[in-house]
Amino acid sequence: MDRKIIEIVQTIDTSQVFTDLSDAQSGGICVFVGTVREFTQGEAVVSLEFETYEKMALKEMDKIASDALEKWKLNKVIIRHAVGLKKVEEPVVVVGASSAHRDACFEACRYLIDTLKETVPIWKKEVFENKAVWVSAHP
Amino acid sequence: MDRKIIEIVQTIDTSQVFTDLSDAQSGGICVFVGTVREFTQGEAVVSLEFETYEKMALKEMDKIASDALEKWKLNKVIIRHAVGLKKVEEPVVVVGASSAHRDACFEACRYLIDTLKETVPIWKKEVFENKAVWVSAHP
Amino acid sequence: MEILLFGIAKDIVGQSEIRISSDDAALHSVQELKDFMVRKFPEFGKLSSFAVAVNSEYAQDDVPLNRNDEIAIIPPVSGG
Amino acid sequence: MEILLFGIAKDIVGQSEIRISSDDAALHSVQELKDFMVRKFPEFGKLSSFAVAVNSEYAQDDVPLNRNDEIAIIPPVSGG
Repeated sequence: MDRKIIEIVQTIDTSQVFTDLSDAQSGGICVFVGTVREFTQGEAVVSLEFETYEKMALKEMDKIASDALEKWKLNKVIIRHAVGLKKVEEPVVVVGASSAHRDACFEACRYLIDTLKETVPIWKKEVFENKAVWVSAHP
Repeated sequence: MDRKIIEIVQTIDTSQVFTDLSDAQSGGICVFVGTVREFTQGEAVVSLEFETYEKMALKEMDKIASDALEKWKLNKVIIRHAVGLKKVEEPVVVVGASSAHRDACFEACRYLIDTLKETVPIWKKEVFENKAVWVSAHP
Repeated sequence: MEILLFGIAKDIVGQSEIRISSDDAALHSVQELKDFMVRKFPEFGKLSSFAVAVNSEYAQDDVPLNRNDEIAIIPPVSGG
Repeated sequence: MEILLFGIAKDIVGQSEIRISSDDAALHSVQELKDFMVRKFPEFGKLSSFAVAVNSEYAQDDVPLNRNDEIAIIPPVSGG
């Protein structure tokens, strides 16, 4: 059975993630969900648009999951990212890990989201009322 | 709208927690689920039994949630604990928080579960094939 | 005076409540109650620790006990 | 040589792929490709940074480019 779930999807179903990570050897499951926030620096966000270089993104996500499985004693790891148009409150990313003891799954979960944001080729455009901005593109 | 969800329940439905914590002002949701692990120090666990002093447990859980809301910038906090007989892989506790930025919800989530384990009057009996042990009761 | 018992405390005493009349002992504080429990049920002395709750709040040893208080023995907790 | 473009790189160039023939430029390394892009589309010089992927892996500046490689411009990522 594969211990890694690596997916790029159109829509994230958050109700599924604990089932995905559940394991008889695990006493703890830690999950982070990133969602669309209504305001960025005081400006109302209408929606977010996510674009990806899918082939490379899946490779990079797989590396992150494998690194986490090496660094910590984990039973299962998930990295699932959505692409396309997302409205306020919609989930855009789910990462998580299950482990016998909670230290490992907490630390791994944090590592998964932090590293994903640094290396995975996914781009987010914030759409406001009167403009659209590719996040982090400019200094 | 109340920002705290504090519950003692018979059965935990993990599919519900992200809906509980979702909020337009949140960019991140961090959730920890504690589940029944099959082995404790190499011995096969048949089931766990949770007992509580409910009135006091709800008070203590509420204090923890309020402390977290004071310590970090959070939008919502949940502490939901199950009681009764739980089988391997079943969820026994769910804690989580939503916040604008992920640092706050990660730190708060860790605080919620760590403090719950220290102060909330809930007792766990590990039932093995040939014996039953109240966890942490003896040195 | 009625004392609520949970977890291993219930197992030690064999029931979920214990009634202590003033004939049995005059218990004026949390400390006196703890001492009484250990004297009467030596198994309490073998626990990692145990606390007392008065009116569903943790109570320090010097907290006085009154007849109408809701009092409970809180053995080491193990939720989560 | 075909170069895949994503995010703001696609907006700068105005299309999702750019074809660079050897008549346009002889690009032997990642560094030469980056220099070419900034020369041809000065907006690339204003980005926080941009990387190049060769065969869907991040490539250092000294990595050589071959005709059959899958090459992509990776502007600052912002997933999550």
